[in-house]
Amino acid sequence: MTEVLVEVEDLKVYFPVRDGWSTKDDRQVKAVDGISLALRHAEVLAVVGESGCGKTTLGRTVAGLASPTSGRVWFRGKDLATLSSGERKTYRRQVQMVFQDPYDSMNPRKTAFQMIAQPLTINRIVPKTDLVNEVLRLFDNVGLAPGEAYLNRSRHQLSGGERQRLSIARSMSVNPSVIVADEPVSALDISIQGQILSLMRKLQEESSIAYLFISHDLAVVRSLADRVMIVYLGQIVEEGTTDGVFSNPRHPYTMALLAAHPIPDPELSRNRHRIVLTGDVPSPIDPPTGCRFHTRCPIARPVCSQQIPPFKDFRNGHRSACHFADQLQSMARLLNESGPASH
Amino acid sequence: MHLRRYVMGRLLQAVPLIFVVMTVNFILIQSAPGDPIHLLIGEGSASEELIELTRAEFGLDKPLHVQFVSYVKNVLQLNLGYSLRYRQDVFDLILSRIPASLLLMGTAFVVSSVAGILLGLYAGTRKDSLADRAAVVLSILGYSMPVFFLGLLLLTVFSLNLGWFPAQGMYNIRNPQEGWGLVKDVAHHLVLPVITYSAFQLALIFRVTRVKMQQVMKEDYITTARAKGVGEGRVVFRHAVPNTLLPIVTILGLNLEWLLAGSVLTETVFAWPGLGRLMFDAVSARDFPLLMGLFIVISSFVIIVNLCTDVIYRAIDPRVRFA
Amino acid sequence: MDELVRVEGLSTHYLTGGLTVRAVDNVSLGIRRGEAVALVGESGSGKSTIAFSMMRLVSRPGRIVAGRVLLDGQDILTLDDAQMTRIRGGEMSMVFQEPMTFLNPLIRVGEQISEAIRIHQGIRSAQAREQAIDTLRLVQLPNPETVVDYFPHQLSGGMRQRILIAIAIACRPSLLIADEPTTALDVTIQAQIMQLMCKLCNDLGTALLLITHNLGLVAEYCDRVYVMYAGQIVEEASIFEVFKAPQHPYTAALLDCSLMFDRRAEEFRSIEGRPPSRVQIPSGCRFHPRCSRVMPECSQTPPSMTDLASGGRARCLLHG
Amino acid sequence: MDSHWRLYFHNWVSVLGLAILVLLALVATLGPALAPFDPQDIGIAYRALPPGMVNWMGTDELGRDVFSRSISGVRVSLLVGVVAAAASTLVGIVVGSLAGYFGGVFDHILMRITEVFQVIPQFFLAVVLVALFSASVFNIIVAIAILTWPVIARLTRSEFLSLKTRQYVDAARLSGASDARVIFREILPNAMGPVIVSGTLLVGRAMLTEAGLSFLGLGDPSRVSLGVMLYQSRPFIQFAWWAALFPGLLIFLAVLSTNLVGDGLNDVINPQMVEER
Repeated sequence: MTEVLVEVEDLKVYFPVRDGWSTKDDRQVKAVDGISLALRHAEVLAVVGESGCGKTTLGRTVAGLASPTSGRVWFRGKDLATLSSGERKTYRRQVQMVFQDPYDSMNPRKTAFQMIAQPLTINRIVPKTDLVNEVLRLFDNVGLAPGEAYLNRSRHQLSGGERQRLSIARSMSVNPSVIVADEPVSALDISIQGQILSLMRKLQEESSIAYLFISHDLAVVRSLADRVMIVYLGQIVEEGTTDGVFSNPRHPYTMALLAAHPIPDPELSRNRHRIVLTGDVPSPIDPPTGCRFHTRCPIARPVCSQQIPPFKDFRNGHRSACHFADQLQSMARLLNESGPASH
Repeated sequence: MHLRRYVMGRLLQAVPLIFVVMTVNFILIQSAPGDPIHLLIGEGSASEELIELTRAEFGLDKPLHVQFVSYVKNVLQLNLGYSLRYRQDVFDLILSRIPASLLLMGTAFVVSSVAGILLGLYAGTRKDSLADRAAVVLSILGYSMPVFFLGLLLLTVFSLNLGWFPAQGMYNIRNPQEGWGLVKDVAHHLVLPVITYSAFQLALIFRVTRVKMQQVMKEDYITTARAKGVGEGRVVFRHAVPNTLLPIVTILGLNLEWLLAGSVLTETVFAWPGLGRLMFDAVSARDFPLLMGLFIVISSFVIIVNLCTDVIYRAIDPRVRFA
Repeated sequence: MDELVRVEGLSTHYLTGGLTVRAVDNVSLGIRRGEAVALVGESGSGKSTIAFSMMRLVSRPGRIVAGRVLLDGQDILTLDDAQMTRIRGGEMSMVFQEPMTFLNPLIRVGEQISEAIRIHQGIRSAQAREQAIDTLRLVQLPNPETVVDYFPHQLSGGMRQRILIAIAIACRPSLLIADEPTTALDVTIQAQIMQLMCKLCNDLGTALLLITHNLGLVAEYCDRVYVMYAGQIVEEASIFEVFKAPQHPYTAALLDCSLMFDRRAEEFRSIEGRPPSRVQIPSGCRFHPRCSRVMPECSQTPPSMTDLASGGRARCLLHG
Repeated sequence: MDSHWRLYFHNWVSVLGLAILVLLALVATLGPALAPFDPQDIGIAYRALPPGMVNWMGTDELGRDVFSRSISGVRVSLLVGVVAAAASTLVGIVVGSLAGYFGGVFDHILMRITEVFQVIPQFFLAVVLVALFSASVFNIIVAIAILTWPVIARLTRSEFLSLKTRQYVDAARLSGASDARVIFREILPNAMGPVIVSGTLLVGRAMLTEAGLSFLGLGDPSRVSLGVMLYQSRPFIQFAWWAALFPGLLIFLAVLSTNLVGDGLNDVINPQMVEER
């Protein structure tokens, strides 16, 4: 077994509800509500879910940008809460982040050079005399060539793809072992997405970096990730290897996601079975009792609203939190005349 | 409904604010140079007897915290001291001047709000037209103009030289009128002060309304309205105007401060017998009890009006009403 | 052939800071009664501008500088404003991308729907309210009698999008233009909304012009497709043709970029270079700097739309 | 920034404002060197002379040269306006940044304080302060600054609140940037735009407040300010209108020019139309 870099145990991250004018409001947004995960060396772990499911908060917490309400985060076996400030600094370097909006992730008053030089100088990675060369090397590494042409550009002089390459160069500059990538391609045109995904795969293979890859795009996840976690309302509903989860989903929510995802192929998309979920995602302030998915689940039974489903384990670490995880195939067909996309 | 709870909450918030104003007042009295007794009965030839009486009444011979308690008690009982210049109880004096101020302020408020909003809405839908640009230039002149200077100009030209309007006061003292005649007389006296006083407000309200209207006309829901076939007139009046006016309520409330400052200066120029003129007299005569009393009354007034605009805003904005 | 709308030689330009952005440049397209047509393109390709031009909702600094938009044979660009308001929301209506900002926050949703009904059918409020409730029922909102009195902020994103659809279809238009109607929504909600919209169009016999960047939605819900690049239409084809055998290199490259989730892609494809600047348009074929099948003459000769044996049309020198 | 300035000079109204402001600033700095007479020199024989070749703006009721006095007046008015606005902006930025960045108890206290300042009528408090603590230029400046800093603090705070959630701020943190570095290098430069605009507009407001105080008789009696001149010449306005007209016009011009500059900066810094992307 390869080394576990980041381990998260029963993580909860709650935010107070700000209601504008009512002065006292004790309610909390339960963004992340009891998630555990382990990210191993050079592994790509994808976190998949819809907006408001807590996947971004999870990523920010792992990167140290948000603090846990409860639960623990370990890095290389050390509890983050007990780190000294010096150790915390090292941790900062080890876990970097690539953000969703490459435009917003560049300071409007900085040039590309200043943006990459900042982490290098702060962390004293190279001597001052080598600074320009190191920046150029990083530019080259992410495919910004010729590097000299980019040094003095500011964000409005760059295309979306170039900005995201810069963002990746910045995260790579401190030689991290983990990168949290929060929807790194969803703001880009599809003609550009492939460039960034190839770059990310190349860097991962060359430098053995582990990715916590946060996305709602199943097709991207399918191609990039080793393992997948499906998250709904702050909790994991299913996890396993990418192959396992995609070819043999064990949770009705995963099935619905797969069935709802558009396929750019008219023959396939028109012939597949559909599960169209009714209703909207409930509020994370006051999540449903029992199984959180029961309000939208096409196969929900009375037990689902009363008991929290335990994880059921299948092969290769594939687990699902559904009361009917092992009877899903037959039940789905019975109830909805619909099954998972099985081509 | 949440609104009632909200109003109650806001009312409770106003109490500590008024208390803070009293505290500020007390600290000012204590920290000002000289014997605080003079701030309560004024400098000048107060009799020893009166000084001792006041000293005892306000507990000035006692420790600070005791003084503070008795000060607050006095204020809460509306005992704001005694004005030496007018030889009258400060609170009664202030009370007697309120109607004149309200008349001037109210008229100016209505004039400047109505005119400012209408002009702003008009200009806001005609961005960069000639009328729009002219109005913008006029408005920037308007809110750069010192109120008292405008007042003096109008006074000199229309009253002293042309003689169209009376120069001073609220009504003709030499030839007192009654009934309808009095109304006409007061209205005649009101013209110049109201113009003076409204100019700045009008310019400000115009600017805010115009910018807001321009923003609203660019909103997506305006596109939706047009896309479903709503005519341009109805787009403006049904879809844009309410969204423009809603935030203006708050702005009007927040500008009360300037409205009041304008009132002091306007009333001073035109010798209008209101609170502003009273304040000028208090300053001139170093009548500190009167000055401090005015400060408390005016501050409380501002707090209450702010509270009202806030409540009105909550009541008319469905986003908050149904939050 | 029963053609409902024909756009001919439409050009819409934006004038900003002394520069002319040719957002839509000599575009022609047609939509038949009741069919679902997709207009596909990446950001900045001008697809939304076409929609706004067809509705005559282009606002300054944009301007329609040339072309005709024929609705049942009549050029609506020549109508006066009063006639145009009768077309908007009556004959042609539109659904937008951002359901929150496109609803008026101060007006109850029921009234926002019934307003369209009152304007176009000239009926009284009480009756219009009943019709608004019926329309809410049509877009499958739960408890329409209650929801009719809600304000937009009291609804979720998916419900708001249903309201926008209700407004658009309230008067049974013959064309519904949907501009990225599900981009702001989650996939499970996207599926609800797309299915609803297509079902409604089917039931009411309304033609749909779906503007999107999502090829998956095109494949699933449309009959024909127009592909846009840099303000021009580069390919026109039926759905099954275009996904089987794209005729324009741009279309082919775009399809190549899209990933499938039923198999792991060994390599990620993309189109080299960056999308053309909206001010400086490449000479010749606008796609030639990024094209994998570029020929020397591509930078010289601007290609025109050519009829193809497959029944579609493409703007590429490879096809003569 | 280059393009910003070009944008500013595009608007002739803003340029006009800047020109007036520069001219007034020059007059204020050169001050006495320009004045043909001593501004305090009383000459009974020259009382209330209308504008002419010798006294360009005439003389006042005590025979003092209005032009020479106006030059001193511009100096005092600008001094009060600029110093008060600068002090209040500085304090506002410091307090607002800390509150917006760190939040928590500090933020809570600041918000309560600014709330109090929002409901206490500022002009009246200034009147009370100056009346109680004697009317010196210093006291007037302090009073104005005390009353206006909360506006800047609130603005800076709200800018910080929105900017600190930007992804580039997170990225800087991940780069190892300390709090100080994040505040000064990442957030503050981007927050300065609107703050500077408000600061500029404060100059005009401060000058108006000073003039208003002076007009109520609360001006510094030892200094010649435009407001004091207006106050003193007011009773004689019927036969020496020029002694009130010129200082009044100068206040108006000074306030107008700062407002024009502030508006011009606002258009440059908050361009709603110009899409950067």
